[in-house]
Amino acid sequence: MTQRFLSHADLTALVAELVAAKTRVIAPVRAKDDPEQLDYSPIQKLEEATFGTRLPRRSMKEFFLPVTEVLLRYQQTKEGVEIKATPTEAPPIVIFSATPCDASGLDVVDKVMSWDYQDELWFGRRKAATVVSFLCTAMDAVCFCTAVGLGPDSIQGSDVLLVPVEGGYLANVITPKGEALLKGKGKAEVPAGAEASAAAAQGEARKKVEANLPKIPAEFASWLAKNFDHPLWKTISLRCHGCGACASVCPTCHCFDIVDEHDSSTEGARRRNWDSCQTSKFTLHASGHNPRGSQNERFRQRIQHKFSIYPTKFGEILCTGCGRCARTCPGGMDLPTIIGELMTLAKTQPEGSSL
Amino acid sequence: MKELQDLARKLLSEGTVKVVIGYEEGPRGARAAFITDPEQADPLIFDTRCVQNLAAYLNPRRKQIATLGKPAVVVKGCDARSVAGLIRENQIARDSVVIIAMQCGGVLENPDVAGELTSEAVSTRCGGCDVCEPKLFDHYIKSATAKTPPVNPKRTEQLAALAKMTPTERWNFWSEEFSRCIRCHACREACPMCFCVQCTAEKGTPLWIDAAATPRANRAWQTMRVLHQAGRCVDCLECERACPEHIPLGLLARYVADSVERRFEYKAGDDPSVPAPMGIYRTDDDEELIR
Amino acid sequence: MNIYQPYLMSIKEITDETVDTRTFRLEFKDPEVAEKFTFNAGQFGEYSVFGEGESTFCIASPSTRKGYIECSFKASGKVTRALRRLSVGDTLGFRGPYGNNFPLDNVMKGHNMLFIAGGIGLAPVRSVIWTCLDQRDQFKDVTIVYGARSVGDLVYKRELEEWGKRSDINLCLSVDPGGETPDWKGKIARIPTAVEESGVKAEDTFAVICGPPIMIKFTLPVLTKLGFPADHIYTTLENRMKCGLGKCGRCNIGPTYVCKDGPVFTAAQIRALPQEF
Amino acid sequence: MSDDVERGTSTANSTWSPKIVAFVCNWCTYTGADLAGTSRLKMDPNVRVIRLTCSSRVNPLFIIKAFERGADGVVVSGCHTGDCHYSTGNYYARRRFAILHDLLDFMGVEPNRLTFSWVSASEGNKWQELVNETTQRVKALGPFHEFQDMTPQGEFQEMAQKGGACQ
Repeated sequence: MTQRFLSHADLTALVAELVAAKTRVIAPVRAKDDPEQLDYSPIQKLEEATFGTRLPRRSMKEFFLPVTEVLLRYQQTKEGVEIKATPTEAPPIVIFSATPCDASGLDVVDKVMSWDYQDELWFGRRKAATVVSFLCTAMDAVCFCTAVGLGPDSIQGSDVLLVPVEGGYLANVITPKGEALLKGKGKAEVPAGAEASAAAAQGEARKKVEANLPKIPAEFASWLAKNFDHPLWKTISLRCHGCGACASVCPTCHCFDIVDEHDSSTEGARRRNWDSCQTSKFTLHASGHNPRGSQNERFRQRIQHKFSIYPTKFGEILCTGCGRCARTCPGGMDLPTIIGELMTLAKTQPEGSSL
Repeated sequence: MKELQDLARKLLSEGTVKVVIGYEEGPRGARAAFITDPEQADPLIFDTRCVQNLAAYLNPRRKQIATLGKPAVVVKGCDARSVAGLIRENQIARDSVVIIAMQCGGVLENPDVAGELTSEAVSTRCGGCDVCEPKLFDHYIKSATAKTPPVNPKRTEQLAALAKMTPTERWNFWSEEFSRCIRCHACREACPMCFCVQCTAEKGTPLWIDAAATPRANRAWQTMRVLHQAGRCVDCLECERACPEHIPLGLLARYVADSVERRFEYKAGDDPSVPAPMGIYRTDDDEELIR
Repeated sequence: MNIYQPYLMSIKEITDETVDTRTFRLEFKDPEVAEKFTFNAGQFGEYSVFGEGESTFCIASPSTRKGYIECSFKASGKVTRALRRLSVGDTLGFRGPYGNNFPLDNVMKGHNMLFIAGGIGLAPVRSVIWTCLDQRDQFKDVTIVYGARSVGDLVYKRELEEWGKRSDINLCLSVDPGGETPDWKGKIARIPTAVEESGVKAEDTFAVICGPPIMIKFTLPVLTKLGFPADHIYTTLENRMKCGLGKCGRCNIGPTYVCKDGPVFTAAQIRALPQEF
Repeated sequence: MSDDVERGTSTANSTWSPKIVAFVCNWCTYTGADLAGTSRLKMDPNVRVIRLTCSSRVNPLFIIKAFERGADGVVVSGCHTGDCHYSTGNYYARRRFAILHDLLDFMGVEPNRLTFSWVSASEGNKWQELVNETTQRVKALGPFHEFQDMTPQGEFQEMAQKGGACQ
């Protein structure tokens, strides 16, 4: 990992250069319907972007796993059916990630998308994208990235991490893609004291988040698996609507549905759409049987998949602690509080429930 | 809120109800509470942050709550109308729920930010409220401080602005709003009156509304959802509050409710015995539209 | 390569097994794929009718026979009803083969085999039976216990007769009480009883069982009583699947992704799973 | 809101002619339309008739799907109130049409694109009038491209040219 110094002007010039080269540049932009909120949107100039105030409403995953995406188009002809699959090459794109927790979501989901079968639609876009993250200064009481082993300065999933210092940014260049992006930009030697002030800013940001939730112990995953039938699951999600809004704003929720639709009587498309295990139809069998018939089982699946199944299978917690699910939940389900309660319960009942 | 807590303790210890669905202090503002043990009735609160329409938990699709047994539900006057709606459409029996209605002086638009009920902070649904003193209840808890809530003009202004637009401008306004819709159906899941077991939007044969979040499907979805709320929506704005994309669904709901009130002199009210307007007719309904 | 792109296949032959169950014999439109395509008994695929969607069921033909695959389905959902409307020569899509398979070659070879199936559950077992019969000398005794609710519900009737005539197979056919027809010569009993009365020995025998969950629930105790160890009983799990590749997060039971870690499991593995299926 | 603002931008060029879908009730309007046909009344050929059991069988989703699939105008017609074969079907339909009209208008659908009428079995000429008058009105409004732009046309060919198939 090498370091460079980028002044604000260097960054503005970089964006201008990228836009001139027809590379799409995405950054957090104030939303038209509510200027308080931010959305990841294309920008032409750096000034249109806003950094460091808060997290955008939706995570960056939609640039890699779109809300809806055509997998193939079909056309019925006299001889039979012709299909055209969606190409997996993607145009180059540079994404300014508001915080490391968004960028690290990509790296977490990479694990399942490369499990034996390479999801080339996902990886086509990942290869074409360069992710530039900023040190997070927008944490609030709901953030818990340090609890899942990340942090306001974590580099997972980012190609460059910019830490604000006096007069500009200390750019930590992490991957070859980051190097290619910043080649010849700003200055290679870092001004005196910049590193120290960066480290101080990182430490201070980390301390603020650590207060929200202690680090999740490694054995939490196996405790959850052992307590699959614990009575707590019957009462933990009574106020949950089962609406799935949490899964839609989550940087690591990657479940999808594959559905065909018609554009005319002979033509149509097979689409991949966002889906969520919180919806009642997610596991409904054609026979009418539903292994997860009520919201208790569905919310248990959300916790088990994120904090037990995914860590067991892929070695990563399927959560970056960004807190969006808690902020957006209309029913007041607060994931950090719930995980906190479960962790204390795990301490008091290490052996799990005697049902 | 001592009176509410005492009532909850009494109802639970007598065994009249098995669970009291009320509000409690959550990590961020008020949230729903499910009290089953008389000793734990203390967390029950009621203040201007108690925005959520708890009647949504009486929706028969919520199996995990139905298993708890007979509920008592804490409602404001407007929420009580959702309970009346569920009773009116035979989803719950009147005697299967104990209604604890609170006198209400208006609630906040954004419950996460506690504060004084100014005309900017008050919820748009409280303007012109006629049920500060609820009409449908088994127990009524007065409040010394409740007075008629100020009017938040935001929605009336938006409706007026839309009325002045040409059809194409309105089309573009809604296309822009629906472009953010991701079809998570949170608006449906949060609504007390959306109790269909198999929603048309999830029917595959025939595929009326595509499952994808395309402009065509989003528009068909919202059109159908709002039409199905004609004469049933009590304007509690849970759909707008649940939407992770902050789409102003309340405008659609309010416009249709006004249209139903104007054409059929009906407002989704507190009396479950008054039938819903779209399920009845009058031979002298106006025929202004019919050529 | 876009892993969600199916192969195009055309329907060569349609056989009606029962009133609502049909078997397709499919051949790849692209000869190159027909040449390269291989699979193992027990694997499944995603069969798609373009414009309707995809549906998950097993490959019912034996893996020893090349150039075609067969599948059997009951018209119950949107896609299966659309499949029902197709006729010979029509085109449909197939993605696969997915999932693991019955360990015929490495574990079961050289042992006795007991095949138990109920109703359309015979489809996945049939693939294993024929693969086993195509190399019959590699296996000792072969017992097949197959039953259905009524005579009309028995599938692959031609093959049942063929198996019945063979001396190296012990075939026990049965229908549930009340499902028999006047000229029915087979047994009249539910599968658990039929298995008990078939006189099969547990010693040095592997069991393959597929059918409705209720049948499996009552047959497993019978097998245990007969002395079958839990890791000698194999079954396939039917769960809702969509991608078949372990990505869409739909088919997991606890940490096990049925489409990747299954669908073939031993009874021991199933007992270790959280009871959420 | 529902004052019919005449749209200035009428693209009534000569070649384009509107596609109109008519949902008609089987007992009265369909028979009335049949009467107009057998009486050789001159009508524009733009209206495609879909016969349903009653005007109250018209689900708003039928109308939306018609617009999505390329209709520039939709007519819904049934028996006059009081004549309904099912006695009350058109009373319910009347209420439903009123709310549907208001909502579609609020969501930006030009009110003139949606026409409701009662045509009895004996009113062949009223059906003729309805067809011709609706065709002219929709022709004045021009193609309903808002809905049609939402459905990709010829996307399959476009993917073919771009070498979409990547084996």
